Amino acid sequence: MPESYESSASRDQSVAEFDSQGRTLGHRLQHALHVTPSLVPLMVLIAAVVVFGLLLGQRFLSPFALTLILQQVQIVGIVALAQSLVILTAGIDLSVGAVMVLSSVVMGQFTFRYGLPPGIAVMSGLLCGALCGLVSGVLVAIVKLPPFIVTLGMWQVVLAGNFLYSRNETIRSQDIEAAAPLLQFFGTRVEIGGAIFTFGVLFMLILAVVLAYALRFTAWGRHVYAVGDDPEAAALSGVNVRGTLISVYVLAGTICAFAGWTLIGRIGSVSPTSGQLANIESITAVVIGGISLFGGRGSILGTLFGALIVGVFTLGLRLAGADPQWTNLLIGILIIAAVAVDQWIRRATV
Amino acid sequence: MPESYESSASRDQSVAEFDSQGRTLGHRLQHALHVTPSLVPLMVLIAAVVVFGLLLGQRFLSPFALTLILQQVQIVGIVALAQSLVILTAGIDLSVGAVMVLSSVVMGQFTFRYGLPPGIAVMSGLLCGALCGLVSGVLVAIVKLPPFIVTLGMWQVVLAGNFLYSRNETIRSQDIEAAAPLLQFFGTRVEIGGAIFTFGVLFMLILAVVLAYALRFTAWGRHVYAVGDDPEAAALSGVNVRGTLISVYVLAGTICAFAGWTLIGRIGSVSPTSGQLANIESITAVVIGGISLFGGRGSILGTLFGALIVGVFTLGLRLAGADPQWTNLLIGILIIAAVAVDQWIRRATV
Amino acid sequence: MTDPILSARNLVKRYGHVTAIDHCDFDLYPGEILAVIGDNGAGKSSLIKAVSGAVAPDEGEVWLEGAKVAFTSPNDAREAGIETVYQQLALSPALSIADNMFMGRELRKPGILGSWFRMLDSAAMQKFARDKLTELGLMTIQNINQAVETLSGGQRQGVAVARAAAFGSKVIILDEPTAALGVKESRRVLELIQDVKSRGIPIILISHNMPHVFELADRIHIHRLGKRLTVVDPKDISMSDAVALMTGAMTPDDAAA
Amino acid sequence: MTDPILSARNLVKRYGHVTAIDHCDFDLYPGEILAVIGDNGAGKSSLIKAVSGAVAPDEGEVWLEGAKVAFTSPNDAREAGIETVYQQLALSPALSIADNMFMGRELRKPGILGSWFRMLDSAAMQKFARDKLTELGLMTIQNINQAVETLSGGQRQGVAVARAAAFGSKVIILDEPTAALGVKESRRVLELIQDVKSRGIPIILISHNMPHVFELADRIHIHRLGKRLTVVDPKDISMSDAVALMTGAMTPDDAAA
Amino acid sequence: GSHGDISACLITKTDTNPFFVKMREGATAAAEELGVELQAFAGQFDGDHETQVAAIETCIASGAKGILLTASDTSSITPAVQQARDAGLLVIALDTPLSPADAADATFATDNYEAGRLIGAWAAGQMGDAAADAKIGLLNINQSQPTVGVLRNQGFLEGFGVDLGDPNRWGDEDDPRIVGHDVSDGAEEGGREGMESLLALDPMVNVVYTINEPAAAGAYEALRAIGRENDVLIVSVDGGCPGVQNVAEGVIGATSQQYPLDMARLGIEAIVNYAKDGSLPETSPGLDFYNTGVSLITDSPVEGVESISSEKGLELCWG
Ligand SMILES: Nc1ncnc2c1ncn2[C@@H]1O[C@H](COP(=O)(O)OP(=O)(O)OP(=O)(O)O)[C@@H](O)[C@H]1O
Ligand SMILES: Nc1ncnc2c1ncn2[C@@H]1O[C@H](COP(=O)(O)OP(=O)(O)OP(=O)(O)O)[C@@H](O)[C@H]1O
Ligand SMILES: O[C@@H]1[C@@H](O)[C@H](O)OC[C@H]1O
Ligand SMILES: [Mg+2]
Ligand SMILES: [Mg+2]
Repeated sequence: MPESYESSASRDQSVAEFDSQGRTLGHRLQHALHVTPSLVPLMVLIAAVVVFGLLLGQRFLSPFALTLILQQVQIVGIVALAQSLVILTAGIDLSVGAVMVLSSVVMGQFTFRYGLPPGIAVMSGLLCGALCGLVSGVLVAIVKLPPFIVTLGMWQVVLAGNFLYSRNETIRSQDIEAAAPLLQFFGTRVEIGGAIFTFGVLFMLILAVVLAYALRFTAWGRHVYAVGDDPEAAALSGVNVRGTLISVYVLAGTICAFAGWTLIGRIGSVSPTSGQLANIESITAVVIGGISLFGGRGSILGTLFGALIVGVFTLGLRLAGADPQWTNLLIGILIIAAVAVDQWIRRATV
Repeated sequence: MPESYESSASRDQSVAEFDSQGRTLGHRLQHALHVTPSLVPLMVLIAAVVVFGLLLGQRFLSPFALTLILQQVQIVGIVALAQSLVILTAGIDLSVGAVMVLSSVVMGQFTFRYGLPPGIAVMSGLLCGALCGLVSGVLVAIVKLPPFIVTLGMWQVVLAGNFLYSRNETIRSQDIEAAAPLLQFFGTRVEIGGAIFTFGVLFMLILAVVLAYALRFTAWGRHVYAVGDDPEAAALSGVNVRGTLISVYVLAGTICAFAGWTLIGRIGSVSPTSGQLANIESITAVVIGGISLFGGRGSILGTLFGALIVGVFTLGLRLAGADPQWTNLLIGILIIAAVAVDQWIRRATV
Repeated sequence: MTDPILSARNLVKRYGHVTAIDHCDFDLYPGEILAVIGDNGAGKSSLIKAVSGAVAPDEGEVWLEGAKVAFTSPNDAREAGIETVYQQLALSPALSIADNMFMGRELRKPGILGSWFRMLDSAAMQKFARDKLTELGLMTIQNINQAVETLSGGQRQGVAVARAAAFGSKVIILDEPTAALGVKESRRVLELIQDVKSRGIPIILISHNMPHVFELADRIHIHRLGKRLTVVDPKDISMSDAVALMTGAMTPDDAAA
Repeated sequence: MTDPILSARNLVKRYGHVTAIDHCDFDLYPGEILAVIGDNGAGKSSLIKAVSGAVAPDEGEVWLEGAKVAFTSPNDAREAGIETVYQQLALSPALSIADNMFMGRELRKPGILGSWFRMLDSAAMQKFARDKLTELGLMTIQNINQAVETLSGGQRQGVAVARAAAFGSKVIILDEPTAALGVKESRRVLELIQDVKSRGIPIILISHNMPHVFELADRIHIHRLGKRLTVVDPKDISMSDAVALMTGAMTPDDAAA
Repeated sequence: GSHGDISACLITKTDTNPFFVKMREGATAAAEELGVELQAFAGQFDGDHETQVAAIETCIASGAKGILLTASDTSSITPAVQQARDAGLLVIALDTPLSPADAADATFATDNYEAGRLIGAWAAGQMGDAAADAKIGLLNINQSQPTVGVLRNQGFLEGFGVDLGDPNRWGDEDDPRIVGHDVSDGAEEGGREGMESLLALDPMVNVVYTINEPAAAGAYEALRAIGRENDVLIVSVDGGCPGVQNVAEGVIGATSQQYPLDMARLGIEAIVNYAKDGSLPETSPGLDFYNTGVSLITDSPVEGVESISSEKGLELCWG
């Protein structure tokens, strides 16, 4: 035994531990938030609703106004869910808005230009979204290009494709209503005790829950986190990194296509100029919702809260009579503050 | 000596080497490009000029058309130089366009609203740009927030501030010409052998050379690369990382303010609605120019070529009668192709 | 001698200009501890990556239990019973110990919850993980749902080794499992290796620590410039000569002479 | 005994809940090689980071040559003559060897080129770098303008150690300089350490390799749970006892007894 | 008198275009005078339809009595407008008619086709015989061809005497005098770049139609850069004070003046009347909207085209 001195290391089997310093309230809060990251946006959301409620009273707290926020948030909310998936893998998708619009244009044009049955047209639109996602996914996962660039390029390409293909023509709401009401499916309203929900809003809520489930309780979800956390480690420990990445981009593309379908329901018509702000608004929702841009950390429910926070601020400030530019200014500050809080929570070592 | 066996390791002092495989032409090209990364965009630029020259003949190759490209590119070019600095530190600046416009508005309003001498107003505008940069820099370097978020927030805040402060008022070119021609300084034209240059174009070219010098031949430049490459390593090996980062953001802000001044020279008037696409266009130029979004790699001259490539394509396709959407589509593809080539070059191990 | 359980012939792997594996052969026999030693950059890690599916070799063949295999991912190799602890640990820092142990082979709930809703059986995975860590007497980890990033370097190494020991049914590969470890932590890993061997599972151990290698190995594969230079028996050769061989100060002919 | 050249009293550093340095004392005497040993996570790296300005301690004082110092960055410490090779090397991969050696203390051209245009004197820096590498007999690096990322692990370690040896005028600190190195490469670094010592410069060496520690050290600082447990003379203590002390299997009183 | 409990909304395409800035000022002034509480909304960019839909919903939620709307997407907005009307709000389209126009309760607008026709006819008259081989460049808003843009462009071409092709699209004309169509985003920057492209197509362009005065100012800079600012005729639409000033200084040859302040004031008054007694505003005789009027402003009048001087225009202008 050339290394006999080492054996003395085995004598003591107890686990060495540092003194743990007395925990302050701040520390305990930090810990709670660290463990449940979507708590912060949820708290901000509740606080915002309470403050605007006190400020504006019935005008803001009416079922109509509150469900209005949901309706105004639905498109960005759905797109932001897609964005969250991509960001969880440490990517970013700048093409979400373009994919959404192109998909809605495909649904419209396939119905009206080629006279296909609306069902087929909708399927084609969803397929179109999935295909766009596939292209991005392959470029990211197989060719290994940075997602920022891939989707920057895709954004330009898809948007230009959208304008060229649609010839910039809007399909009028009245025509859709008459010939293909299926396209406006997500605009269908249901009243539940004074509150008005659209199918689009319900879709957003259900989608958020389904994705939260899939991310938390299925192997695929664990793999998404692992890939975002450290792709090389994930690959070596047996995750199919390429497959996971591609599945995420395809799913995100498909969700964007659903957002496109919802968009028709919301604005009535098919308009190729819509959705120009969807990129930035979806990223804003994700960031305010507390998902890390570096991937692998955060909860998709946070995104939903993030989108709602923006919605509450926008409506609340408008009802309070603020200039829209003040809303933008505030949202800008909110973005920075959200991440500053996030960093503070991250610093908790346990 | 408990480790006598180790001494046998010292017997042989020769350097072990693997067989080097015969180098193919592809390998040698890859190596050349690896060593001089701005060669790729330069080659693409020359190829684009040649192709459009053959296609369009005199219409494209005239001194008018060629210098027109420089003039159309100057604003984006200057902003992209600022963007390059930030990206070299592994950051990104989404607020460049907003900072540029706010600075130009400050120059205009300080002259016309408060009646300050134009010189002072210009200084104030430059200071405004530097200050915006300082805020971003401090948030990135000291509070340690991700640059993407900081500048996303700053973008919103600065743009909203711009609209609020300017009250959306445009200051007319003729009024500026009469009362404060200094604001239009960069619009001044010089003829050099048939070709027409503006001071703005010359400024862009000189700035590119000065920055290339500073990055390559001064300690500051080496530190910028080191910080972008690996900030922790840089800090431990004695670089003042915070100072370097802040200096980069302040300098970038100042350059954006210069771009704002140049903007007045170009469009004659001071208009708070300008520059909305400067973000994305500057990032596009940087990426096509071959600077890595991960920081620490690339040459700032590449950015200049990147901006010129976009300019050549835009004017060339326009003259060839293509729908402008085809230009966008092509630029999207170009972005992805540029990075794919970049990755291929990176793979060269020496 | 019996047939090798895992072997490779004529493997080649190039990275750009560098030939990391240069027509290399390799053999592991049932039940043995095979040490692989060599200079930094000799290509040891590349070799085991090629054998375990983490990289695809440019040329050459790999055989497992007499059958030719062509793994295209670490998962293929793991399904065939080869578990590897890579030099850079391959754990996902933000995920829990249990998540990490089952990464890529998660257990699903029985019934339609599992088959239809694809729901993970967290309870079962946590129990298994805790059992394995205890069974291996490895260490007292307080919370199996702790994120790996909150563990010390030694504890992380322990989780990685435990994962390999728990699932490796045919071959376990350890690439410098003690490099960053303290004396005590290293000792634990060495004990674990002997424990695994006593269960009859062959082990490949890459290490720069000659005393450890000579203490544990049944045979030593000396790797140099991307190739297997020779294989020696630690009982027949001195540490000095082994080092001289791997650094090129001596050739196998000298050693044989 | 003379006065310590570098010492610390009552240092404390906390990371969130973890107390990495817990009221720790530390002394380095002129001309000696002081080894610091301890378990993984004992706080050795944190200690030398606090002493070399890489992190600011929460409490406590550091003294250099009898004067109190408060470094706020590694550069401060370097200007005071303390050079450190950190555990995670601190080289910029994309930059050249010469760039890396002079990072943070670049030389400028003489005359207005340097003072006005702040132009670097690349030729002088390259010559100096090459001289230092040669003088230290370290290795045959072919091209001083090669990017560090194209070097092998051992070569990188060499560059980092050479940088420290070249510029460290008062104290040189090495944090596990041989952890990832092969036998040959480790040997070279040990030789270099003795070379530096022979120039009269004191060295702090952190290592898990007991034989190396006992071979080189004049005194051994045993670190445990964030504190200096005791300081021993390698000639008075066995490796086993040193290990027992650092792992807590033995207390300094036992050892003294 | 005060109508303290009446609130109204103004929704414009953007809040950055000077035209809408003035429209908002006019509405604010009228609202203050009549004691109406005004909320102003705007899209983030020209064509931002979704923000306008959200704005209409917000107005309903806030209990407003009426909405003044400058729609970005004139047909898509109609379901949202219907929702507002169903909720009992008066919806008045300002500046831009909805399609169909009767989707709104009323429209107060410039006759944009007429505005275009006036500057076209003026330009042709100004050039005289040279109009037969004019080189025409057209600077529109953007590629999506919103109705205002099409109406003005086609009006201009008709006034100038060019065969229109499909009057609902620009760009399909085959008159050889047309050098090209480009876009300006209705702003200085785009105006300059678009003009430069037109000049690259043919440096001898001598008539330039612009969608609005900021675009005209940008085009002028491009011409000035190559020293041709004095031999090109620029015509435009808007009649904002900076634009009229430009007419006085010869930068723009002629512009069709609109009256956004009137539109806004009339709109607010209509909402007050509606709130008081439910009365709806009338339309101009022979039109399906209330024409707020348009006047051609130029300092070199052309026979057969009615115009007022820039001096007069400055009294009526809105910037
Ligand atoms: N992904 C890669 N890309 C490029 N070169 C690589 C890559 N992986 C390994 N190499 C190169 O291949 C050679 C062999 O590396 P490898 O990691 O297999 O050596 P090793 O024997 O494991 O060394 P060590 O003892 O330092 O771990 C080295 O020159 C290394 O730089
Ligand atoms: N930046 C940091 N953030 C949080 N915790 C840290 C940080 N750096 C060190 N620690 C913690 O402080 C403790 C001491 O770490 P340190 O790196 O000083 O140990 P060490 O003795 O050098 O160990 P090793 O031998 O493994 O290098 C560990 O528990 C470690 O996790
Ligand atoms: O009529 C408006 C026009 O004057 C403005 O300049 O741009 C938008 C138009 O709707
Ligand atoms: Mg290795
Ligand atoms: Mg350490």
